[in-house]
Amino acid sequence: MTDKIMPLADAVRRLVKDGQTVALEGFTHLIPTAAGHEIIRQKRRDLTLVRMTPDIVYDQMIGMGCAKKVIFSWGGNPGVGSLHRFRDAIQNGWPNAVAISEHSHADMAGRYQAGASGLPFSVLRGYVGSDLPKHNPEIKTITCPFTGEVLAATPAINPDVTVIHAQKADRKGNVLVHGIVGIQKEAVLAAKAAIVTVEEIVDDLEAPMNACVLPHWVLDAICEVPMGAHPSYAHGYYERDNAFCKEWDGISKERERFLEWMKAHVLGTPNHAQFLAYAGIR
Amino acid sequence: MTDKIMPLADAVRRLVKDGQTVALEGFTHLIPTAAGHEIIRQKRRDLTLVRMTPDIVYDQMIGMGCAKKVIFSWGGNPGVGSLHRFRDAIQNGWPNAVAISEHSHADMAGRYQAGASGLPFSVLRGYVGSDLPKHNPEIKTITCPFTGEVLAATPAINPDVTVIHAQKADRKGNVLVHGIVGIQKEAVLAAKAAIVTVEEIVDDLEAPMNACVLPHWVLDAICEVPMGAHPSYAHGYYERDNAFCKEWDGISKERERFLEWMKAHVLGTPNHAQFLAYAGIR
Amino acid sequence: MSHPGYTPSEIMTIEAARRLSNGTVCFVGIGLPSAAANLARLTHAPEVVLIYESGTIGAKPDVLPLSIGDGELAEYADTVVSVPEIFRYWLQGGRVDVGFLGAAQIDKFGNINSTIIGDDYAKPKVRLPGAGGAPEIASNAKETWIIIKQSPRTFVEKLDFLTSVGHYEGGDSRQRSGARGAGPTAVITDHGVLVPDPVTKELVLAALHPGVTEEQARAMTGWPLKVANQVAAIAPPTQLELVTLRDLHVRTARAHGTSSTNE
Amino acid sequence: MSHPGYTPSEIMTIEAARRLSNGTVCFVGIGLPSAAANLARLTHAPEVVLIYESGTIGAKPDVLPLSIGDGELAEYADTVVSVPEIFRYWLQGGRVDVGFLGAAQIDKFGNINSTIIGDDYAKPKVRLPGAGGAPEIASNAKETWIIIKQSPRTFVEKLDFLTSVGHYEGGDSRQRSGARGAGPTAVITDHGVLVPDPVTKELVLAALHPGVTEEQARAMTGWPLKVANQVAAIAPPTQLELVTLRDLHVRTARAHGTSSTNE
Repeated sequence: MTDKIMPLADAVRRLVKDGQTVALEGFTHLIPTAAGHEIIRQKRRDLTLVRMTPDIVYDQMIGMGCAKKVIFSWGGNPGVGSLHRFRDAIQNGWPNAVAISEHSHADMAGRYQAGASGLPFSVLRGYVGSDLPKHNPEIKTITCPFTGEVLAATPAINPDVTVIHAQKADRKGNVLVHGIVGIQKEAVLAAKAAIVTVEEIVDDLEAPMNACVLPHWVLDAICEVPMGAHPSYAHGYYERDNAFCKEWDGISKERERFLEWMKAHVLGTPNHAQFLAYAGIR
Repeated sequence: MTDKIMPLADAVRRLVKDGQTVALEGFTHLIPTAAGHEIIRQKRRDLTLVRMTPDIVYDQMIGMGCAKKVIFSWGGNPGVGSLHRFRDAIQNGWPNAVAISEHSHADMAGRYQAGASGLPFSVLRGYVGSDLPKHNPEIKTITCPFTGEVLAATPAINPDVTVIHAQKADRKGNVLVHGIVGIQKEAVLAAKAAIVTVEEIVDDLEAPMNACVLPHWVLDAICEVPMGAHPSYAHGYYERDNAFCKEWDGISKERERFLEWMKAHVLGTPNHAQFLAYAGIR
Repeated sequence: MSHPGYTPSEIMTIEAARRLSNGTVCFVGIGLPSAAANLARLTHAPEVVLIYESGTIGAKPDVLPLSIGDGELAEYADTVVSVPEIFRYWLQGGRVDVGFLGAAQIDKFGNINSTIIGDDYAKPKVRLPGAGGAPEIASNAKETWIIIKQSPRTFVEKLDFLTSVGHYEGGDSRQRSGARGAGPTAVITDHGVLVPDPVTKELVLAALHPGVTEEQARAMTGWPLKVANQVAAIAPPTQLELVTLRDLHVRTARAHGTSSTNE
Repeated sequence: MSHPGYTPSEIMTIEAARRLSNGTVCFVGIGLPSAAANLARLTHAPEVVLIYESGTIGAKPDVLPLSIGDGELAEYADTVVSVPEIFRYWLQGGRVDVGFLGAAQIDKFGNINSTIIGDDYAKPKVRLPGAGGAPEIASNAKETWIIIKQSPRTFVEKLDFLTSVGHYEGGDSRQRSGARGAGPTAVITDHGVLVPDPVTKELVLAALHPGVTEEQARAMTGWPLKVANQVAAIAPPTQLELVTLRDLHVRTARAHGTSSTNE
């Protein structure tokens, strides 16, 4: 068994530092919630948080003061509404001012791809007519040397640490991501260090030949965290907890109730198993 | 059953025209040999043939006078040696002069990606110090608008027709490519029209969720051609015919023997099944 | 409005669904676009190809997804690809016939805002979720449809923020801007359907839902609304349409444990 | 050369294999690099990660592949990705420790030619297969090794064509050119091993196979070959190395129906 397999708390302690650029990725599916909670428990500060779709876990991290900047393309609680803590940080600077760098999905995906590809920038057909480039100096243009067409160009993303959640790892630390694979492979390969939480560690991945497999040697920590994506889901393991996502709207609306909930549920529990037990989840 | 499922001869007749840019792709695995033979039978001329790894089937097409230009990154008979007909065309203009546009693998792969992505050009870290750009006006440079780094840029490839071979299609025409998937998805999605030959047509693809599947609506013709990749192989169906690949070296060395062989085996047979029977293959 | 046995939301979803023809490749936004696209699939267009930006191609959900990445979408898809692939090869690659969007605000040229409400980007009155994939859907699909309820707050003279391009400043300005595709060819609302004037590209009221008047539509539009010479009358929902849509919502509610409409 | 119970090809393959340490990520060319890399895997480096440009990552072939895309490579790989992915994310992305190449010609700075023989690109004396993935392997791997038999025709003063960059024009010219990685750190031949001078980057004879002399190596080099102050003596093959390599070739020949060496 590889020594890269370790408890999540150890992985966060070793790899996630104040002031870093950190991406927790997962496109609705396989969101690394447990890892986000652990970053909150360990009180990381001044993080530049990258994520295509900031949702509940980023709402929690922002509300608990981990973030100084958020780089994103869509921020909301899918199927429910706004992220109150994210909004409160942007609109009112609570608990601290949070800068934003706002992009579109295709752009963010391309920026991770550029990062994974060792390229300094990404090219896309996008932002035509849009006001976004006016407010984001990271969106520039580039001219095709063959056709003269002017396209959008944005810088590669290379997080200090990427964190993802996946279905399983084998004992060497190879990881299988299955179903809606999102941007996870690119986010991991773009990063300087990578943490993967998994539902389980197995003897044999039983991965189809062309499946999305991340070999152990591109990862720095693999942590077994059952239900680590809750309230998101893990295809083949458990469903999305829609009731909790709706409930979050109420919990997060007011600062005080939010803080109380986070103190009791996240700061008050030593790890994800205890969090799940305390919250009465499964 | 979709009317896109048709005999290979019909597909070539309808979709492949003199003077077009045609890519037959397959990275050692799943080379669409039967389709190349059919193009030879139908005496297409002045084709610009694109392929990362021109090998036996392009040697045959070039030797039979189908090509006016070849765009490629590695031309040889893998594990055996040179392509005699390709060399004879380049060095001696037999049976006709053939122009070449020579690239590297990463560049060709990127050019297909750009084509599939609706972008006019591809960017890569490559060709540093190499003489290739001196002889290929399609290799230019581009400067990163963020870092100032100078990188290579090459134009997208968008073939008029791409032809690939795959393991199976369902009755709607959806295709599964399995194993070494090469550049096939990109070559198909970059093309204006696509022909796929398959080992068999089945009721259910039984494709894993994240497998390489090409939906019927990006394809124009699906043709059932068992052993259509011979002497290449189809993972799960048959092995590479290494003996034939070696034999080809002798057959192709001299113009006369080559022509005799092609006349008897390809022009003299009406289709791939008859070719296989005549050649005594399986 | 009168109460003819169906809601404005239902007729707008149904009218949108009717426009989606069998075999069309549709890049589907979550919410109303997804409801309409699946209604089409379950009625007259069984072979419509639904693509969600989570990478699900040929999705055939039995219940409506709450999020763009529900497992339901992957389970019955023809294939599931990565997020960069869906945007690069499938959308930007020009494979999408119809990009089907919602919005928070729309202007008379079909440009949309899903970023902020208020006139200061740094200090918005309301921070909306943001662009998502809308800018690239709007500028790369062969055409786009927008489904949005009409009100003076949503149909505005000037957007607080232009997130995704429609016909831009009208005329041929979209084409000149470098956007591809025809842009918005239909805006389906709870009042009727607006289509762009062929020359000026300004949205014109072209059809009304049963029982809705031009005056009602005008009152719900934040600019002087142009009306076509002939305003078509949209047919009321058929029994099949209504039953199929309601069944879909009931199944969805049962599966998600939420209320049975998408409002 | 004497005949010490093994061939020059065998000792060069074995010496190359020895240099590959366990856990190294090696982007492997077909032929001698592949033989050496698999020998390492079957002896002292069971966890070496072999990547072939056909997209096979962590390949563990039981017999040597004849082509870069043999099914054998896919069958036992950790994962099989597309060709664009292998070049973009894995090679250009900086994930490769050692790029292991063959060549038709090499110059004293470790630049290599695999394109043409002759001085006219348009009318070459011999048309070679071409670049393949070598230019990007040479300029993106953390370091490169080149395995090539020495002769005045292969070790040339001036390449007929520079396909893939080594130390370019020597000194810090590689670095200035924009290539990444350290470039060629070892050239393994049938005579011994050459390594670049730390400053000038010119290849220097650093080690000799048993029974091979400096003079023999010089005679097989098309430029005035520099020799290290201390030329190391390469150990003869161990029984394990030789048996493992020969078994591999025998298995390969049986599987492919070809002769039992890779010459």
